[in-house]
Amino acid sequence: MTQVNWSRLAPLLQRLGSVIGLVLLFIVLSVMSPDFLTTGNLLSVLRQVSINALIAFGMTFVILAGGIDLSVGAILALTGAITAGLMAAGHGLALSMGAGLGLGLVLGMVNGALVSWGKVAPFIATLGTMTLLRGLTLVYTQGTPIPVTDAGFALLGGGYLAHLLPLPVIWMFVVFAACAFLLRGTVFGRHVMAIGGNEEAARLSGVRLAPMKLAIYGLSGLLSAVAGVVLTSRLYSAQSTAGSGYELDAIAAVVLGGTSLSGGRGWLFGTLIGALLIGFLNNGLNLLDVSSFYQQVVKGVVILIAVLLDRRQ
Amino acid sequence: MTQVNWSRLAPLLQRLGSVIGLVLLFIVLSVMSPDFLTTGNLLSVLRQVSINALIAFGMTFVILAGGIDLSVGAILALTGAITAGLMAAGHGLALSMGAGLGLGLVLGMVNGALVSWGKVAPFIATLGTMTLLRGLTLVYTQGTPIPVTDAGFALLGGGYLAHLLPLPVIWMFVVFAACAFLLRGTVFGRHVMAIGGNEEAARLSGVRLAPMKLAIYGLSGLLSAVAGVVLTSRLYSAQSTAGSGYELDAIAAVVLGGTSLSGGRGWLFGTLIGALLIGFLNNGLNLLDVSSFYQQVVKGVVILIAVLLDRRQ
Amino acid sequence: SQQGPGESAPASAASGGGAASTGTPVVGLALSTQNNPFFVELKNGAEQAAKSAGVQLVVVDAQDDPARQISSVEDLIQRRVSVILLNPTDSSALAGAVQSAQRANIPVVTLDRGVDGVQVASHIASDNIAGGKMAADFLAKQLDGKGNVIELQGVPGTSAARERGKGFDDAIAGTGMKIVAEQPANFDRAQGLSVTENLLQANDNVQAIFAQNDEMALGAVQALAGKNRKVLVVGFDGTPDGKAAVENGSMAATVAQQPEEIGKLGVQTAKKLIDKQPVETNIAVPLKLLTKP
Amino acid sequence: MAAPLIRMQGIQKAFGPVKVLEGVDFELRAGEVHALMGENGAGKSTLMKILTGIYAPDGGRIDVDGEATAIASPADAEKHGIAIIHQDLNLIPSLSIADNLFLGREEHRFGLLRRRAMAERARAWLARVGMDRLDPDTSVERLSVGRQQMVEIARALGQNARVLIMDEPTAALTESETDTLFRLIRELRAQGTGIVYVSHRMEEIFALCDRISVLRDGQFVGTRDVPGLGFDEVVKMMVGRTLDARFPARTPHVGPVRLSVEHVGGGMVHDVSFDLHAGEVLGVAGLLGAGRTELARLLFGLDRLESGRVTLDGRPVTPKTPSEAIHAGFGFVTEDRKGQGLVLDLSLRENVSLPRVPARAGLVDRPAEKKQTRGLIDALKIRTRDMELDVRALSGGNQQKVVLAKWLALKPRVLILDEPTRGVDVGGKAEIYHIINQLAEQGVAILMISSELPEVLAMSDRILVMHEGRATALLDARGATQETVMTAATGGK
Ligand SMILES: Nc1ncnc2c1ncn2[C@@H]1O[C@H](COP(=O)(O)OP(=O)(O)OP(=O)(O)O)[C@@H](O)[C@H]1O
Ligand SMILES: Nc1ncnc2c1ncn2[C@@H]1O[C@H](COP(=O)(O)OP(=O)(O)OP(=O)(O)O)[C@@H](O)[C@H]1O
Ligand SMILES: [Mg+2]
Ligand SMILES: [Mg+2]
Repeated sequence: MTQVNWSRLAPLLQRLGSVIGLVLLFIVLSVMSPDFLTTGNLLSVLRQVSINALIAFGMTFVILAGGIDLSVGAILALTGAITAGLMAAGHGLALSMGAGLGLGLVLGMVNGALVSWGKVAPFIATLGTMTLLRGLTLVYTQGTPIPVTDAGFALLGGGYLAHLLPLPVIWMFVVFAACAFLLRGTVFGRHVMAIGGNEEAARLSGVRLAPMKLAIYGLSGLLSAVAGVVLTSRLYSAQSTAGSGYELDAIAAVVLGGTSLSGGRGWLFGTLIGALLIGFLNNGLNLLDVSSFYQQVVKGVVILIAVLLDRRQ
Repeated sequence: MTQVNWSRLAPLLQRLGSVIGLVLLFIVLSVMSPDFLTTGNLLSVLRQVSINALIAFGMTFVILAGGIDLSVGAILALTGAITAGLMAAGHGLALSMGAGLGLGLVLGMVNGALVSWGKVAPFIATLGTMTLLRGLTLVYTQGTPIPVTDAGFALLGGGYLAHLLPLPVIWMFVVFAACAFLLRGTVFGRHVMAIGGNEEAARLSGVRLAPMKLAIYGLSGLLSAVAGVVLTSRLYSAQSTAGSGYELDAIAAVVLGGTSLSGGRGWLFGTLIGALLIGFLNNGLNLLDVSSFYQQVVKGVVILIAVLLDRRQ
Repeated sequence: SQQGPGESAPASAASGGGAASTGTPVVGLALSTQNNPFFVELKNGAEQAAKSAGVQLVVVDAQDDPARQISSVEDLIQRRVSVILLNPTDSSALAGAVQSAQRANIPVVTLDRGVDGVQVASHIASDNIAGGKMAADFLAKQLDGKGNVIELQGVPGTSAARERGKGFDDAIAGTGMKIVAEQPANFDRAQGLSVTENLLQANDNVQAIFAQNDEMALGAVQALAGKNRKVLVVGFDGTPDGKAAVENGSMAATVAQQPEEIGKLGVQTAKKLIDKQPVETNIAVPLKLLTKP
Repeated sequence: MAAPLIRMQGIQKAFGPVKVLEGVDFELRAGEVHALMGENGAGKSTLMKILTGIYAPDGGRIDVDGEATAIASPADAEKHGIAIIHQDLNLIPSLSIADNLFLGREEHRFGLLRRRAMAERARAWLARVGMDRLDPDTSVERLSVGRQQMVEIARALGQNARVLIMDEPTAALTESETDTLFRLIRELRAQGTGIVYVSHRMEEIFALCDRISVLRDGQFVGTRDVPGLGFDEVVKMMVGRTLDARFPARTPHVGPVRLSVEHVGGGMVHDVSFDLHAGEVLGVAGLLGAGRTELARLLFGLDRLESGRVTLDGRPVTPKTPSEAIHAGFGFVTEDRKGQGLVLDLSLRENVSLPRVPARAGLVDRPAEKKQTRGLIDALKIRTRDMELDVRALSGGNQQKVVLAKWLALKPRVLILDEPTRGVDVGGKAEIYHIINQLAEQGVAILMISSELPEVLAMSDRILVMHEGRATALLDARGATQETVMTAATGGK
C-alpha cells in the first residue's frame, strides 16, 4: 500500500491497460478472421455485451464503494420473471415493467440494508440474497419459462433504431452516460469513492453511510432489473435459471476495466471496456472455431494476462 | 474498526454464534424428523460434509490472510481427473495419488504467485485460474467421466473404520486437527493472522509475504486436491464437472463459522461448525422432503439469519 | 410471428447467402452445454458424420445459458455458416435467434429440444416426456404396480428436469406406486450420492429410485453400495457409464437416448439442406430402455 | 577513531519523476543520539526507510561499521542490528500485544511457537517502558493510539539493536511517557547504542540529542553539535530563514457561551462539565488514555452519550451521527489522520471538499470547488504541486493541513481539534497556530486537545485537564504552568 512509486502519469497509463488490451484483441481478431471486422458482427457483439454491461455498470458503483454484489444474476431472473408474469396475467406493459424495475430497486436496497444496518459483509449478504431470490424465482415460475406475448415489449430487446442499431445497445450507452455522469459529476458519486477509499473517514466527514449504501446497492439492483427486462424481451420469455453466473461476468468486466476490488479506485469507462473485452473474446473464439473445450482455457489465460498487464492490488 | 466497545468476553460469545446456530438447527431437525437423530444419519451427514470441510479448512487460511480462493472446485476437478486418469493408464495408486496431490499443491502455489508477485487481487486471480483449470479439465477428460478401477483406492472415500466410521470422516478430523495446530501453534499460523490483520505492518515486521502467500494458497490447493481424491474415490469416477460451486460452499462454511472476510480474525473450529451447519441443513431439507423450489429459499434465509446472528463486518 | 415493425435484417447479415465462399461447406453446431456427457456424445456423433460427409463443423457451447446461446448463434450467422444445428438450452428462448438465422438465409435444424413459435427446417429429437413414461412403465412392470419410489430431480427450472419429471410423474400417478420423495440433485453425481443417502435415512421402505439422468443414478448406486437393500435404480440418457452400470446389474435400467445418432442425423440433414435435397421436418430418434440382458 | 556505526553517502531517491533525496549524507556514531531534522516532506522518513531496507536507494552507498553494505529488506536491516519505530503505527490490530511484540521474530522450536516464554518476555518488555499494567494478551485494537505507540517502542527496544531509529516516537505521547522514553534512550546511549531521533518537538531535540543533521527539500544541509546551538539556528537550517515567532501572539476576543457541556458521561468519560465561548480556545490536557479523545467522540456523535446534556447556542444538541453533528455546527479534526481523517486515494481537492461538496442540486460545481481548494491551499500554505494529487503522496505534515482544511471549508461553529499539530514541522505548526487564532477571531469556539504542553499553554485561553475520564481542573491559561497542569493530570489537586 505505501510503496506507491508511480508518477502522476502512471495511473492514466495503467488505466489505459484495458483499452490497449481491447485494441490488441481487436487487431488480432481482425487479422485472423475475415468475418470479424464487419458492421454486422460488431453490432451483434455490442448487443451481446449490453446485458453484461448494464449489470456491470451497477456493479462498478458497488465495488468502488468497497462492496460486492453476488445477487445481480438472481435479481435479473426474478425481475424478468415478474415482468413477464404480470404481462402474461394481462397487466399492461407499463405496469409490468414498472413493477419489475421497482422490485429490482427494492431488492438492491435490501442488500444495502443488510450491509449497512445488518453489518453483514457484502459478499455473504448478497450470497444469501442470491440463494433466496433464485429460490423465489423458481417458486414464482414453478420452474417453467414464462413466454412473452406483447410485441411492443419484445422490441425493447429485439428492436432496432434506424433499422441498424440494436436497441439494447442504445440502452447500454444511455445508461453508461448517465452512470458516468453520476459517478464523476455528482455529490453521490464523490461519496461513493470516499466510502470505498476510507469508510471511517467518509463517515467522520458527515457522509451518511446507511442511505448511501441503500442507494448504491439499490442502483445495482435497478440496473440488474433493467438487464432482466431487456433479456426477457430479447429471449421472448423469462427463464427461471436466467442470469446464472452473470455476477462473475460483471465482476470480471469491472476488474478487467481497471477498477480496484478493494474500492475507492476505478472508472466506469473501464467497465465498458472490460465488458467489450469479454464480449469480443467470446465472439472471436466462436468465429475462429476454437474447440469449446479450449475456449475456457483461452478465457482463463486472457483474464490472467489482462490483469497482470494492469497489475495492481 | 475503531469503535470497539465490547468487553473482552464479547468476541468469544460472538464466536459461539455459529455453535448456537448449529445446536438450534439440530434441535429443530430432531423434533421435525424422527429419522434425523440416528447414528446412521449423523455419520452419513458427517461423510457428506467431509469434502466441503476439507476444502473449507484450506479456505480458512486464505481468508484469514485477507485473500479468497475461487479456484478450489476447479482444482478438485482437475486433480481428481488426473488421479483417476493416471490409475486408468495403469500407473500405481501411490504414484497417481501423489501426482494428484502434488498438482493441487503446485496449482495453489500458482495462485499464490499471481497474488504475491503478480500483485493481482485474489478474487480475480483465482477467478482466472478457475476458468483456466475448468477448461484444462474438460480438455483432459474430453468431457466424459473417468471410471476408477482400483478397489484399494475406492476404500479411501468409501471405506469404514471398525465397520462404522466412514474413512472420509477420519480424514476430515485428522486434517482439522493438523490445521488447527498449524494455525494456533506455529509461526506460520501467526504470520497468516498477521498478514490478514495488516499486511503492510506484517511486511515491515519482517514477515516475508511472497513465500507466505505461496504456502497459504498452496495449502488451499493441496486440501482441494485431497478433497478431489476422496471424492473421486467415493464416486468411483472422476467427473469433469465435479466441484462446481464448491468455492461458494466453502466460503459460506468459513464465514458462517465466524471468520471475517476481511481477514485477520477467525478460527478453524468455526469453519468445521459452518460446514456442519450447511451439511445438516441439506440433510434436513431432504429428510423433510422440502420441495426443490423452496429449498433454495430456505437456504438463503438460513444463511442470512446465521450471519445476522453473528453480525460483524 | 413476434417481429415488431422496426425489426428487419441487420445490414450485413442479409449478405450471408447460405454457402461459404470456398471449398468445404461449414455447418454450425450450437450446443446447450458440454458439462454433461450426453451432449458431448451428441457432439462426437456430429463430428464423425461431418468427417464422412465432408463438411466442416463449427461447435459453439452456451454453458446452459440461453442468452449466451443467442450470442453464439449470432456469431455463427456472422461466420456465414451454411446450416445451423441448434441444440437449444431451452425451448422457449431461442425463437429470436432462429429467426435471425433464417433472415440471413441460414436454415436451422433443432436437435434434442425444439424451439417454440418458429418453423425450422427439421427437428431431430427423442421425446423426454415419453422417456419419463418409459421409466415409470418399466418400474410398474417390475414391481407389479406397487411400491415406493424416490425421484432425483435435475437442476430445477431446466427443460430436461421438467419434461422427464412430468412424463414420469404422470405415468406413476396411473399406477399403485407412490413417489415418497422428490428431491433435486442437480444432474450431479456427487449430489445424487448425498441426496440419496439422506433420503434413504428417511425412507426405509423404498423399492425404486428414478433419477432424471444417469449421473445422479450412478450417485444413487454408490449410496446403495454396501446397504443390504434391493432397490431398483433407473437412470436416463444411456451414457457409457450408465450402460456399463446396467450391464453389471447395479442399475436396473436406463432410458437410453442415442445422442450420437442425433448428432449424426443432424449433420446428414444439414448436408441434404446444403445439397438442396428435401428433408423430413420431424425426425424421431427412438429412445431405448436398456435393461440387463 | 573507530568507524561510525552507519555512514550513508550521496543517497538518491526518486518516486517517479519526483526527486525526494538528492545526495544526502548521514553519519551515526555508537553512543550518540543523533537528531534528524527537516520540514515536512524533507525526506527524513524516506532516508530512514532506505536505511532499514524498505526502499531501495537509486544511488549512493551505505557503510555499516565501515564496510559497504546492501540492505535489501527489513530482515537484512535486523541482521545488521538496525531497528526502527516507524512514523505511522505498524501494529496488527487484531493480534494481541504479545503477538505484536514478537511479530517476525517469534520464539519457536522447529516452527512451533513457545508461547509461555514469549508471554514472560512480553511482560518484561512492557514493564521496561512503564506499561506494566497492560496485559500482553489484550488485542492491540483496544488500546489508545498512545498506548499502541508505547507497544511499538517496547517492540523496538526488545530487538536489542545497535542502531535504533525513532521516527517521531513521541508524536502520540504525553509528558510522562515521553519522560520514560527519554530515560530509556539515555540508558541505551550509555550502553553504546546509536540512536537516530526524528521529531518536530524542538524542546526534545535540545534536551536529548548530541548532534543534529538537517535535510531541506531532499538536500543535505549539514550536521552540527547540539551543545551551543540555538533554536533559531536550527530553524534557519531547516527552513532557510528565521521564524518570526513559535507561537503567534494572541488577542482573545471571548464572546458569549457557545457550547455548554453539563455532566456529560459515556464510555470511560464521567461527569464532565465546561462552557466554551465563541472566540475562545479551550485547551484539553491529560495523560495517555485520560479520555480526551473519548470526550470529543461523545460530542461529535460517534459514541453514545449516556448522561448529561450539551447545548449549542442555547439549543440542546445530541447528535447521534457525525452528519448530525456537522449539521449542528461541529467540526472534528481526529487524531488518527490516516485511519479517520483522509481518503488517501482521493485527491487533495476531493478530500478538502468531502464534508460539503460545492454543488447545485446534487451536481458538483467544479469551478467553485477548485476555487475553494485553491484558497485553502494558499491560506494553510499546503505544499503541493497540484490539488489533483492523491493525498497519499503528501508528507505527513501537509496531510495534517489537508485535514484541517476540510473543516475550514465548512465554517463550523465549534471546532474540535484532537492533536492538531501531530507530526507537523515548526513552520507548519506556526501556520496552524496562526489559523487557529484567525478562526477564534472569527468567533469559532475551539476545543483543542493536545499532548504538547507548551502548545496548550501558549495557545489556549483556558485549560481543561482530564484524568481517568473526569475533569480535574479548569485553569486559566495565563496563570497555568507545566507543573500545575501536570499535577491535575496525574489526579493530584
Ligand atoms: N511512496 C511514495 N510515493 C511518492 N512520493 C512519496 C512517497 N513517500 C514519500 N513521498 C514523498 O517524498 C517526500 C518526502 O517524504 P518523507 O515522508 O520522507 O518526509 P518526512 O521528512 O518524513 O516528512 P514528515 O516530517 O512530514 O514526516 C514527500 O514529498 C512525499 O510526498
Ligand atoms: N486500562 C485500560 N486498558 C485498556 N484500554 C484503556 C485503558 N484505559 C483507557 N483505555 C483506552 O484508552 C482510550 C481512552 O483514551 P482516549 O484515547 O480517549 O484518551 P486520550 O487522552 O485522548 O489519549 P490519547 O493521547 O492516547 O489519544 C479508550 O479507547 C480506552 O479503550
Ligand atoms: Mg516522516
Ligand atoms: Mg487522544
